[in-house]
Amino acid sequence: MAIKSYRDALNEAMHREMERDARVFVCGEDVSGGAGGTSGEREASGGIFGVTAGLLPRFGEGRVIDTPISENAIVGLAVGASLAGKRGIAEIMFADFLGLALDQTMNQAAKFRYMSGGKATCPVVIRAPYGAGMNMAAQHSQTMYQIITSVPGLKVAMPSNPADAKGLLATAIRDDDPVVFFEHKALYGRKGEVPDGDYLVPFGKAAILNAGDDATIISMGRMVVFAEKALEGLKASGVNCDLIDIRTSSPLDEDAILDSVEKTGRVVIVDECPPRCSVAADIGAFIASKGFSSLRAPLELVTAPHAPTPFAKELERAYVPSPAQIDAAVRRVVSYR
Amino acid sequence: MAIKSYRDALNEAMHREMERDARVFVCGEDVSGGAGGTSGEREASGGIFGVTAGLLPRFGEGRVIDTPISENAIVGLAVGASLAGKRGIAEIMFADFLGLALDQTMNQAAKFRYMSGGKATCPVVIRAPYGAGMNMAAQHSQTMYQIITSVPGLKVAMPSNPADAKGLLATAIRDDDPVVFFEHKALYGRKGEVPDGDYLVPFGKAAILNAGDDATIISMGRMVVFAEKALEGLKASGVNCDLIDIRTSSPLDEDAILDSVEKTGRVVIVDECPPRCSVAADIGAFIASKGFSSLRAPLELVTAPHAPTPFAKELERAYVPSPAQIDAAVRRVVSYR
Amino acid sequence: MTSQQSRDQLLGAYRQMKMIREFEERLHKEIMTGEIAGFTHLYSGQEAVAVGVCAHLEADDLIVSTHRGHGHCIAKGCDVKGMMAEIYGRSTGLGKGKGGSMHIADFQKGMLGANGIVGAGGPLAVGAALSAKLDGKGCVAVSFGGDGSVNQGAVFEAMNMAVVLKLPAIFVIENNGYSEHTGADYAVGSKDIAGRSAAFGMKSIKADGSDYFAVYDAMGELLDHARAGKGPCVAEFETTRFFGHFEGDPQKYRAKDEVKRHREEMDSLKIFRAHVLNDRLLDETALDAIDADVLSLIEEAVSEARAAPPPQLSEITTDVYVSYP
Amino acid sequence: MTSQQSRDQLLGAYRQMKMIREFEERLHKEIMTGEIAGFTHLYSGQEAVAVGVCAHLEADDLIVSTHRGHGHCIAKGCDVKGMMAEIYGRSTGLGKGKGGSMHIADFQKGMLGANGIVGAGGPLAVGAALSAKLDGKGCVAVSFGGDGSVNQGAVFEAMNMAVVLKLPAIFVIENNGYSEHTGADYAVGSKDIAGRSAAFGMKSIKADGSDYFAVYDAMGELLDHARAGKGPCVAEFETTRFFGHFEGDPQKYRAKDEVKRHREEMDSLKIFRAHVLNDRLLDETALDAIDADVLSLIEEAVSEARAAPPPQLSEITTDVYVSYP
Ligand SMILES: Cc1ncc(C[n+]2csc(CCOP(=O)(O)OP(=O)(O)O)c2C)c(N)n1
Ligand SMILES: Cc1ncc(C[n+]2csc(CCOP(=O)(O)OP(=O)(O)O)c2C)c(N)n1
Ligand SMILES: [Mg+2]
Ligand SMILES: [Mg+2]
Repeated sequence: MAIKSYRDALNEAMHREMERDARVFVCGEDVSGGAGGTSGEREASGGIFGVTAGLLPRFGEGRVIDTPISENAIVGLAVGASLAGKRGIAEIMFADFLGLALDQTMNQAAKFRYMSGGKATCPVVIRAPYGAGMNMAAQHSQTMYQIITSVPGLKVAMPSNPADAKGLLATAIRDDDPVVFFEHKALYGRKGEVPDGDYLVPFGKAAILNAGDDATIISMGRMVVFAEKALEGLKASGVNCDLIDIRTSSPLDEDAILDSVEKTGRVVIVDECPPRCSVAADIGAFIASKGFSSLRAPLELVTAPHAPTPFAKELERAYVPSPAQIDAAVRRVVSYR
Repeated sequence: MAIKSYRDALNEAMHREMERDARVFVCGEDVSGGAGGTSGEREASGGIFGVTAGLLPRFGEGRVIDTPISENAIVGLAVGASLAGKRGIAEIMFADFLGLALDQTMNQAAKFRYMSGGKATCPVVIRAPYGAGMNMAAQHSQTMYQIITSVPGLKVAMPSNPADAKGLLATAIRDDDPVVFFEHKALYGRKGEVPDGDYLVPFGKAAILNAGDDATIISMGRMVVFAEKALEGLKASGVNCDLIDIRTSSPLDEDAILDSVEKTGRVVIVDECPPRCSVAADIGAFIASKGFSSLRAPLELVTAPHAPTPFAKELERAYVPSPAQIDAAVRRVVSYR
Repeated sequence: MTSQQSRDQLLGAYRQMKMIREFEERLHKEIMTGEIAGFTHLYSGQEAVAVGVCAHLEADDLIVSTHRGHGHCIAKGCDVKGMMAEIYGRSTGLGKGKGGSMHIADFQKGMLGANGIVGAGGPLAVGAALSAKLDGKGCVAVSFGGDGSVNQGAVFEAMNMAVVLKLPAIFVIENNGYSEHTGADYAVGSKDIAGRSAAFGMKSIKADGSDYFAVYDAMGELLDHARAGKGPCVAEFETTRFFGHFEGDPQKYRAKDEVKRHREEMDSLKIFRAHVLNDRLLDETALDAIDADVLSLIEEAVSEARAAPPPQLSEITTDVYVSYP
Repeated sequence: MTSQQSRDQLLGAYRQMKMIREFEERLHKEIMTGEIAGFTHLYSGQEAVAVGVCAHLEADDLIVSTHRGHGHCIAKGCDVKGMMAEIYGRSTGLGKGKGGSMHIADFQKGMLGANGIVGAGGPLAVGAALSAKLDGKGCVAVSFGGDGSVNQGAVFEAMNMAVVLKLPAIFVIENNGYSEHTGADYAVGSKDIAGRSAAFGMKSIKADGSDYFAVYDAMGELLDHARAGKGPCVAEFETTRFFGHFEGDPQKYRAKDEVKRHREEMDSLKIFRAHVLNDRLLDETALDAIDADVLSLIEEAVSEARAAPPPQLSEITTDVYVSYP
C-alpha cells in the first residue's frame, strides 16, 4: 500500500497495463503534449490534467499518440484499432466533448458486437474527465455518464477514490467490452491508500463504505466524498447509514442495492447529474420496481437542479449537491412515518 | 376536423407556420430532395419520409434548404440562424444521427440562454424521426429522447397521434426555446382526426386518453398506441386504467401523473427505450419520490431490453414493448397485494 | 498493366463482379416479394470499384464499408450464402440475423463491417490503419465511402488524422453522383472530391470506376505508396448505381433515361468482357461458365436463406457484451 | 490602402488594441491573486486580428468567437466593464456571472458568444450567415477560430455548407502556432490552413496577423467578396499568443526565448505605433492619451467588478428557458 493521488493511481494503471500488454495504446489531445512545439520537448505536459504523464518517454510515439482536435475521430481511431486487435485508450479532454464523439461511442463501439452477431470484439476504453466544481461553466462541467449509461453495449465506470481509480481502470483496459471511464476532475488531487502491484476492481460490484441500519445512501464519483462528509455529521447525531458507492453504473450492482434497501427501507440517492433521466432516477426507479416491498419512505434524489452549470463560484457551489443537502435528505427519510 | 395522417399533420403544421412567420425555415438532407439531380426536378422527394413535401415549391430555396450530409453543421446552421433572429427547423433524417449533432444540440442550443444570462434566445426546432418497428436495425431505430430529456435547456416532444403531431409541432415552432421533436417513423402513416386551422397543443400538458381507477398507464409516442391496444383487452376483462400520454417529456406534466397515481396507486410506465436512464425510469423515480404515499404496488416499467435493436423481424417484434407485455404488467400491478 | 494479372486473377475478378451483380439483381427481385425486411441499398453498377480495389488486398488488410456494402463484402471474400441469410434475417446469417443488410461484417476476412452511419467508416479505417502500422507488417486499411460521405465531419477528421499520423489508410471514394436524392455537384461545394482530399496532404488519384482495369491500376499505385509507409492516400472513382438509393426509391431526381444510358455505357461487366475478349486475355466459354456457376450459387443462397430458421428469441439479449455480470 | 482609414478610425483601432492588451495584462495579474475563478485564455498578442477584422463590421454584422474570446468581444464593441464583471463572476457581468470568461456574449452588439467548444463556432457562424442572407441587407457573419479548430469536423462541415449555400460567411483563422500544447504544423496535416480551406471552394487569403494594416486590407478584400454575394471566404492570419494556453500553463512546448522574441518582433501595438508615426498618420500625444485613458478604464473595470455583488442563488435556475411551465 502507498498513499497516492487519484491522478497518479490512474497513471499507474495505464503504465502497468501498457507494460503488460503491447496491444494497449493511448491517444488524445495533448496526451503527451508538445508534438510540433518549438522547444523540442516531446513530453511537455503529459496530458492537460497530467494523467498520462510519463507514458510517452516509456512507450514511445507509436503507442502514445497526440492527436488533432477531432473528438469523433479520436474515439474512432481507438475503436477501429480495437476492432482490429489492439486495445485503445482514447482520452476525451472533457467529458462534455463526448457530444462530438457520441456517434463513434454509441453507434459504433457499443453496437459492433451485437450487429455482427458476436463476431466483433471492441475492447476500447474512453477516458472522460467529468464534473463540476472548478468554475469551468456549462460546457466543461457536465457529468455525461447518464447519457452513456443509457446505451446498451457500453460499460460505465466512475471511481470515487484512488484505489478504485487504479483498480477500475486496470479492469477497464483488460475488459473485452467498450468502457467509458469517467474521472472526476475535482478528485484528481485526492489522495488515498492504493494497493501495490496488480490490482483489479471488478465491474458491477459496489463498495459498501459504511454500514448502518437507518437508511441507504447510494452514490458515485465525487458525490461519494460528499456523502462521507454528510455521514460524519449524521453519525454524530446517532443516524447511521449504509453508504453504497456503485463504482460502475453499467453493470449496476443490483444485489448490493436491494440487500441494503431490504435492511433499511429508506433511500437517498446522490448524483451530480441534473435530475432528468439521471443515474439517480435510474436507480430510484429500479428500487421502486424491484425493492418496493421494502421501501418505507419516499425516495430522496439529491441531484443538481435542471439547469446548466453556472460559472460564478457562489452559484456553482450551490448547484452541485452538497453534504448539507445529503444530510437533510437522510434526515427526511429517516424521520418519515 | 379532417382525417389526416401523422405525416400530413406534421406537414400541415410546417406549411402553416412558414406561412404565418417569414422567419421560419427548414433545413436538412433531402428535405426537398433532388438538388443537383439530373432530372431538373427540384422537389424530387419532399423528404425521405415525405414530411417536408410541398414546402419547396411553396416557400422557395431560401427557406427550404437541402444540405450536405453534415449533421452537426445542419443543427448548427439552424441554431446559429435562430440565435440571429430566425426560427430554424433542422431535420435530422434519423434520430440516431443525433450522435453526430449532440454538441450543437446539447452544448450550444441548450446552453446559450443560460450562459448569456438570459440574453440569447434560440427558438430552434430539431425534428428527429425515431423508433423501431421497421427492421432498420441498431443504427436506425433508437429512441434517443432519453438522452435529450436529460439535458437542461432543451424541450422534448413526441406526439402519439396526428392531432398532437400538428398541435405540438406548431407549438414547438412558436416556442422561444430549443425543442427536439421526436416523430415515430412507424406512426407516419397513422390516421386520425386533426383539427382544422390554427391548432396548438401546449407543452407540459399530458393527454388523459382513458380514465379508469384500477391503474395508471403512462406512455409516449408509439407506445401510446400499444397501450390503447392493451386497454381493449383489459377493459374486456373488467380492468380499467388511466392512460396518460405525456406528449412532452420535458417539460413533464407532473401534476397529471401525481393526480392519477393518487387515485390508482398502481403504475405501469411504457417506454420504447432500453431501460437504463430511460424516460420510464425518470418518471418512475419521480413517482417513487413525490407520489410515494399513494403507491400501492411496485412500479412496472415496460421497456425494450438492455440491448441494441435487432434486425430480424421476429427479434425486433419481441424487442419492442408489446400490448401483451403491457397487459401483463397491468395485471401484475392490479393484483398486487 | 493489365498483363500483370494472371488468367486466374482475371477469372476471379470477373467472378466476383458477376457475383455482386447477380446478388443484387436477385435481391432487387426478392425485395419485391416482401420477404426481405428493412432497408436495402444495392451496389449494382459499382462492381468494378469493390473488385478492383480488393483484388490487391490480402486477408489481413482491412476494409471498412458503408450502407451500400454488399459489393465490398463479396469482393473481400465474405461468404455469399452467409450474406444472403443475413439479409433475410436468418440465424444462419453472418451476423445471426441481428445486423441485416447494413451491418454485414466478417472480421476473419478483414471486413470490419458495413455501416449505417454515413462517414463513420472513415475514423474506423484510420484506427484499423493504426493497428496495421503498429503491427509493422505492411498491411493497409481501406475506407470505402460515397460522394455524400465526404461532406461528413468524421471523414474530414479522419483524413487529417491519417496524414498527421502517417498511417497506411486508403480512402476510396465512390462517386456515383448522388447522396440519396441529392446530386454530388450540389453537395460537394468544390465539386472536386479528389482535389479537396489532396489538399489534406494526401496523394490522390481519380479514375473511371466502371472499368475494372482502371480501378485496379489506380489502386495498385496507391497501395505501393501506402505499403511503403509514405502515408495515406485517396482515390475518387466515378461510377453509377443501377438502382435507386434504397429499394423503393422512385428516382425522380434522375433524368429519365439516365439509368438506361448508364446501364449501356457504364456497365462494368460489359466493359470488362469487351476488354478481356478484345485483348484475348480470356475466352467467352470461361466467362459463360462463371456466369452459370454464379447464378446457381445465388439460387442456392436464396433457397437456403429462405429455408433457414429465424434467430431464437433468446438471441435478443446475447452478444450485447462479451461479459456482463 | 491605409490612407482609406480616417484619423478617427485609426485612433479607434489603436484604442481597441490597447484596450485588449491592457485588459489581458491586467487579468494576467489579477488571476495570480486567486480572485478570478475558472479557466481563462488570454488573447494578448493577437489584437491586430480582432481589431483589423472588426474594424470593417457594422453592428448588424455578426461574429462568433472562441474560448479565447476577450479580444473579439472588445473589438465588436462589448462593454469592457460588463466583460470584466463577467470574468469575476459578478451579477453585473454581461452574462450575470453565469457564463464567465469562455461564454461572454452580447447579442445587441452582434457578438454571438465566446464558445468553450473548439470549432463549434463554425456551424453557428454559417447559420448566422444564412440569417444575413435571408435578410438580404448585405450583412456578413464572421467565424473566429484557431489553428487547432480547423481540424474539427464541425469546421470542415461548416466550410462546405457555406460554399454549397453560397453564404456570406467569413472564416477567420488565427494561426498562433499552437492548439493548447500541440504545434500547428503537427496537427494540421497539410501544414497549410489557407490552402486546405481554399480547396473547399472558397476565396482565401493569408496575411500577417501582427500587423493591423495587413489584417485590415485582407479583410476588406474578403468582405467585398462576401457582401457582394459571391460566397464564403477564409483568411489565415499568422499571429502569436503572449501568454500560455490558459493561465497557469508553463509552456514547456515553446522554445525558451520564443515569447520574448515574439513580444519584441510581433507586438501588434508596437508595429501599429511605428507604422502610424512613421507615416505621420497619428501623433505620439494622441496615442499616449489613449494609453492613459485605457489604463484608467481598466482600473475602474477591475475595481467595479471587485465591488459588485455575486449573483443571487435564485439565479441558478433562471434563464434556463424563456418559459417552462
Ligand atoms: C450520418 C448519416 N446521415 C444520413 C444518413 C442517411 N443516408 C443513408 S445513405 C445516404 C447517402 C449517402 O450518399 P453516398 O455517401 O454518396 O453513398 P451512396 O448512397 O451513393 O452509396 C444518406 C444521406 C445516414 N445513414 N447516416
Ligand atoms: C471540442 C473541444 N476539444 C478540445 C477542447 C480543449 N481545448 C480548448 S482550447 C484548445 C486548443 C485550441 O487551439 P486553437 O484553435 O489553435 O486556439 P488557441 O487556443 O490557439 O486560441 C483545446 C484543445 C475544447 N475546448 N473543445
Ligand atoms: Mg453517392
Ligand atoms: Mg492556436
